[in-house]
Amino acid sequence: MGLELALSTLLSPIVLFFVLGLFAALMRSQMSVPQDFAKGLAIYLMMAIGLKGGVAMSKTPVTSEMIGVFIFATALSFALPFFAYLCLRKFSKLSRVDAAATAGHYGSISIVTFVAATQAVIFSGYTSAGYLVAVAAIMETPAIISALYLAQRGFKKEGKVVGSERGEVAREVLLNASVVVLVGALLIGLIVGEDGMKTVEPFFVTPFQGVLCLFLLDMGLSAGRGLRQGWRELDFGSLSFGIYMPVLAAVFTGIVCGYGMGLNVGDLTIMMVLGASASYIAVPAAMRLALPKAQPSIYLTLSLGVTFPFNLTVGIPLYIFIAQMIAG
Amino acid sequence: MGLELALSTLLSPIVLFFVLGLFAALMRSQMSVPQDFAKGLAIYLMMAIGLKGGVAMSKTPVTSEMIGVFIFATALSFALPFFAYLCLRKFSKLSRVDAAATAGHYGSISIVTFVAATQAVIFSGYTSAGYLVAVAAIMETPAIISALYLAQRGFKKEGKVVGSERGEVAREVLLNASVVVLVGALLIGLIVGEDGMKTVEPFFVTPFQGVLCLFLLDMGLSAGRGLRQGWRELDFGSLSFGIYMPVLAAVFTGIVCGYGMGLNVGDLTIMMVLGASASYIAVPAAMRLALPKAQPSIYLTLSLGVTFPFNLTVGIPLYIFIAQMIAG
Amino acid sequence: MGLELALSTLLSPIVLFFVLGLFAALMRSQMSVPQDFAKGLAIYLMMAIGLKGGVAMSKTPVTSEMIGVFIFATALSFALPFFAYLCLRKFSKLSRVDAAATAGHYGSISIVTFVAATQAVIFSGYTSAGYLVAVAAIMETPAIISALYLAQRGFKKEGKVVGSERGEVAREVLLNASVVVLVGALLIGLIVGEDGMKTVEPFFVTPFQGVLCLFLLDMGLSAGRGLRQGWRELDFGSLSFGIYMPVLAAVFTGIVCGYGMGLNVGDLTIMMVLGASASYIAVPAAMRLALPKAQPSIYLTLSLGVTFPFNLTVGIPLYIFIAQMIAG
Amino acid sequence: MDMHPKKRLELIIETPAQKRAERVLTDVGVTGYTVVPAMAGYGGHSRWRRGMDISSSRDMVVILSIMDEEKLIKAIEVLGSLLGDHIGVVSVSDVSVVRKDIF
Amino acid sequence: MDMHPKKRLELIIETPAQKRAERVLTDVGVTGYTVVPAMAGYGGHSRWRRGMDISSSRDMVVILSIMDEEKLIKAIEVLGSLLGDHIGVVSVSDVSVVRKDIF
Amino acid sequence: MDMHPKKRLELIIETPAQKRAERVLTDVGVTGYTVVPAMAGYGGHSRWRRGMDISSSRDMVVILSIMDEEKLIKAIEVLGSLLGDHIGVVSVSDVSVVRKDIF
Ligand SMILES: Nc1ncnc2c1ncn2[C@@H]1O[C@H](COP(=O)(O)O)[C@@H](O)[C@H]1O
Ligand SMILES: Nc1ncnc2c1ncn2[C@@H]1O[C@H](COP(=O)(O)O)[C@@H](O)[C@H]1O
Ligand SMILES: Nc1ncnc2c1ncn2[C@@H]1O[C@H](COP(=O)(O)O)[C@@H](O)[C@H]1O
Ligand code: NA
Ligand code: NA
Ligand code: NA
Repeated sequence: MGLELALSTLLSPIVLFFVLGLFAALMRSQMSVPQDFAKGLAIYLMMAIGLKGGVAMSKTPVTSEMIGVFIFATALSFALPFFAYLCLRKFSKLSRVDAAATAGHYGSISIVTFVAATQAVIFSGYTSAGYLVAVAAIMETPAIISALYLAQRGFKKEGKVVGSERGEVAREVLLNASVVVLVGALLIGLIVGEDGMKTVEPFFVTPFQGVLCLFLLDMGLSAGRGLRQGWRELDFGSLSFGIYMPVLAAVFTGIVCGYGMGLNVGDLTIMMVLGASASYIAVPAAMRLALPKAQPSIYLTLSLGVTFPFNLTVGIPLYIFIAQMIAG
Repeated sequence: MGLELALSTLLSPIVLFFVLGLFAALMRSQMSVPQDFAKGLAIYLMMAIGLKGGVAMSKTPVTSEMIGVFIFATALSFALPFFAYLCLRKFSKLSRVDAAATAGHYGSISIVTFVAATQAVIFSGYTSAGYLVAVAAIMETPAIISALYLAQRGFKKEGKVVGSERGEVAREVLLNASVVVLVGALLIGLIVGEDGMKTVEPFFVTPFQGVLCLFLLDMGLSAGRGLRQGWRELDFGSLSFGIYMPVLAAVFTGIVCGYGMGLNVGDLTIMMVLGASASYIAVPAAMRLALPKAQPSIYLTLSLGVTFPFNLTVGIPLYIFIAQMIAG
Repeated sequence: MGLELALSTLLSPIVLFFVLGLFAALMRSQMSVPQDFAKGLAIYLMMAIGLKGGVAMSKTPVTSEMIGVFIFATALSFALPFFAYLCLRKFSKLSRVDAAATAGHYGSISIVTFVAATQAVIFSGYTSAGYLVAVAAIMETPAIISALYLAQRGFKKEGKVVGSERGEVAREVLLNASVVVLVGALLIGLIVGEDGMKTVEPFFVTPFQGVLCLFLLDMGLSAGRGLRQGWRELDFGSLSFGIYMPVLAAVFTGIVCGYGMGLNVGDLTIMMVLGASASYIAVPAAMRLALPKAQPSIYLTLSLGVTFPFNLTVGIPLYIFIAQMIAG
Repeated sequence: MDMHPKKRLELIIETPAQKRAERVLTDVGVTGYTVVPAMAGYGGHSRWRRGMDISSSRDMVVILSIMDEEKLIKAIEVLGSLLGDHIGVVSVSDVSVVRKDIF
Repeated sequence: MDMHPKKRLELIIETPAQKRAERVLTDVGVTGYTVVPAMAGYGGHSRWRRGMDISSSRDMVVILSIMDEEKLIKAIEVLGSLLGDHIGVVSVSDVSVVRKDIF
Repeated sequence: MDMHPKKRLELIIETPAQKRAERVLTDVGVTGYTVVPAMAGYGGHSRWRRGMDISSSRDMVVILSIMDEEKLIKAIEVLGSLLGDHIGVVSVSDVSVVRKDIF
């Protein structure tokens, strides 16, 4: 057991297809997965994750552990951006607004990293609880509020942005596709339970890992292209942030949830991954609306080009290893 | 048995994902299923339906009951628009051309409603015959001819529309995607039979219900957005038409096919659903070409925003219940 | 056995859906498979083919037969364009540059024809080796170099095309989507082996044939539309080339690989199909960059409108029959 | 390089009528046109977005065609009556083109 | 058929700000506009392509609107300050339209 | 708000040559351009539709770029020779822009 096993997740088809995409993009191949097709797959993945989580939850009662995790996760999503902001302002040359926008990404989560971690946990012989899907959904958004606070603090409150509408950012944040589909599918899974799930299992469960391969090929292409374009705009301070930030967040989460709340190895790994992963779908869209002055080439390169590949390849095995140290 | 069982179809994953989409659209969520992806799924669904129908038909001889149903269905699709037109002119303020265009939609059918009804019928412990797929395909188009007749009656025959081409509407009507794919797949199912079907079953049969969930999520979004935009243009007379028209059509079909032709509960339900459902793909496209003066916001809102959700949630259980009364 | 069995592959769902698409396009139906969806399916197919080939290769050692086939295939892809060019210049009125561009297509391969042939081989009770996927990938590109040589020979070397970039054509050729995905998935299949494959089998293996039906429906539409538009620009000499060229290439390949290298019936059929099939994805894109003066309506109509349908319907059964004669 | 004055016709029209508009243009004898998909729009107090309407019957396209004045006059005449029935906007502007022979 | 002089506003703007721009136009009272998706672009020394950014937050759209001069002046005024925050390009040209009543 | 006269170049060109055209524009030093996908077209007596050709090698795009007259002259010169090899249409019109500094 231990590091070896954790590292062997690196040779799963999922990770290998990600690497293929990354490689193709860095070699400047013109290949691409059509965007509409990839977005369709993303919706499929979120429906499948939500359903499975909901069905799992329908079989277990609500425990105090669960409630503790929910509260901690919400607090974590609010708090991480403050820490990230401090690091970025101290150790990189990012402006205040760029640092705030980037920080917001690291309080939120990446659902694909979550899924890959769930697979790796199973592959390593552990299991993770169904309700963690709900935790992931909860962590999507609080970070956005912290980022807005950080960006506006100390400025004279500027006038309303022209053309903006009341509640626009809030709606974008609370009703974005991932939240709606994840929470909706979770509720549906809760309602229909194991019996209802049977009819849709051949679509949502059996082929799930295969679809993930196709999706990660596309993610590899996106990450590689983002990296090739954006890395020039980043100094060493911000590039290294993309690596040390997830590790610090994971370790902090691991200590609190492991020693403090007594989660088992599987659940602990997933919580660490949620802390460590950074958003590249929900938060960038919200930032373009709320903080148009922040530069997407900075926060997208860091989150999609640096942190996502790091987590997928090095991070997840590392977090499994740490979780084994703490709770194994 | 009875109403309860029928109502329990309401809690199937299919209906719940539709409701999720409807809810997201009404809450003005920005989420969407990419249109190209949804259209790809629609083609998949029609291929699967056609194949299954064809294979089922390949196992049974042609009966006189079958021929009777074909003839009745054709007549029904021709006749329903006349009845719908009368209702709309009497009880709503729609203009002649809007009433005619809307009426055309109610003579034709909705293939998704058909599929959902087939699932609900199986779920309730009944079966329906394979040849009903062919009946659905037949009912797609006669209603369009009736609508054109209704719209042009009494007007001075106007000159040819500029740029229009002989046979343009006919080709649009007879060779639209649903008719081509449904009838084509039905014939292929007939030719390859059960043996040929085996090779493609893991794609077209096993995951079918799951794909339907994803598709209905999209339909829910479409219906919700249609409703939110269009309902202001409709008076009470036309809005209520979207509810009473399908019920009347279903009851009429039920009486003729049940008492008159002696169909069993499953087949009877499907026929009632074909009578009750309204087109939102083939007919609107034909109407834009043939009756450009009719307003799509009227007929699409009624058919997609009112009648489709009504049939999917309240209608199908109700029709199963009535079919049980008549033939159970 | 023999011709009958070979011909019975004509009634497989795959071929029938292709014919349906062809028919719909020739009848001028407006139906279409959304392009983004079809491209997504194409990537799926290539991943599945590559994975299966790689897993198969992971189970067998490298033999001298294999190496012989690799060398022959490379040579064949280089050589076929020269032969094709000679035929076109002698028996058709195509200009030098059109003949060269067209010739390039026939040295390369069609991956869909390859897949359909693999299915037909299995259906006829034979098997084919996994490494033939690698052979297919190898044959994609050498033909492009021959075509460029043929087109430029005898011209004064023209100046650089404005806006072109060094290595642009080479990158397009070597890193196009089919090569990247095929070779990448093959390597991944080699690495993960049978065990790793199990997790993704329900997505990449079981539903494969069904997905192929959907894809071939789209190919039928493309081929039919290409044919309807392009055939007027072709004389008898070039139209007949679309039929006799694949047959001659197949027979030549069959003689060399059958009598000379002793391949079994399954492998021999696949090699003949690779010789006979013509590219319609990688090569046209390269030709538009490198030989913009050549007319796509000529080479696409021949490759997609004439040779592809011919191979899929008449060709594959014929090549199986010949392979049985030679090696049966 | 010398430039030649031409007219640029821009026709915003709903998808179901696209073919009719294309036929009008080829009947008039234009040497070419290009169709661009619209993804959203607003007019007459209602708003649409591609993908909102599952039948695509309310999607719009933008048709661009560059031609000389003479053909333009004919095209405008016929398009006017086509637009009598369909939703759409026609506008014309002055442009210069590089290669005069192909128009 | 007689033609009427109008202004054609062409606004190239990033997707997240699309709705704001649309609101500016309707607030000013234009009778319509049409949005066309851009698939790639270059500006300020950086290049983007649709599909490169999985969040679509850097995709651009082109908004066309035909209006009379009076509304144009108002629209330009407000768009200027909208563009202060967002990436985008505004340009205006002269066009003639067929049906004057609908603008 | 005062407006500044500029030139709007509209280049309709086939996808495989898109990159070359983009390079020409950046070499000339334009400050930006935007690419819009075309979905259908007609020219030289043949018709195409996106999706008809599975290799996409006949798809067209529309490239818009706003620049000053000086750069336009250079761009036109080079584009002329690029178009010698490829299918395409170049047209130029007069526009006014809001922010003169970014062009
Ligand atoms: N003034 C305008 N400028 C640009 N596009 C317009 C204009 N008016 C209408 N449109 C387009 O035409 C469609 C139908 O407009 P309407 O006929 O006013 O309902 C709209 O959705 C827009 O796409
Ligand atoms: N001169 C221009 N002409 C056309 N489009 C432009 C121009 N400048 C910028 N753009 C578009 O606006 C986007 C952002 O440009 P920028 O604000 O310069 O970074 C580019 O990616 C282009 O799509
Ligand atoms: N006069 C024109 N106006 C607008 N687009 C054109 C024109 N001529 C050609 N095109 C476009 O350029 C493509 C190739 O035209 P051609 O070079 O004439 O075959 C056509 O399919 C159209 O998309
Ligand atoms: Na995080
Ligand atoms: Na009906
Ligand atoms: Na070949």
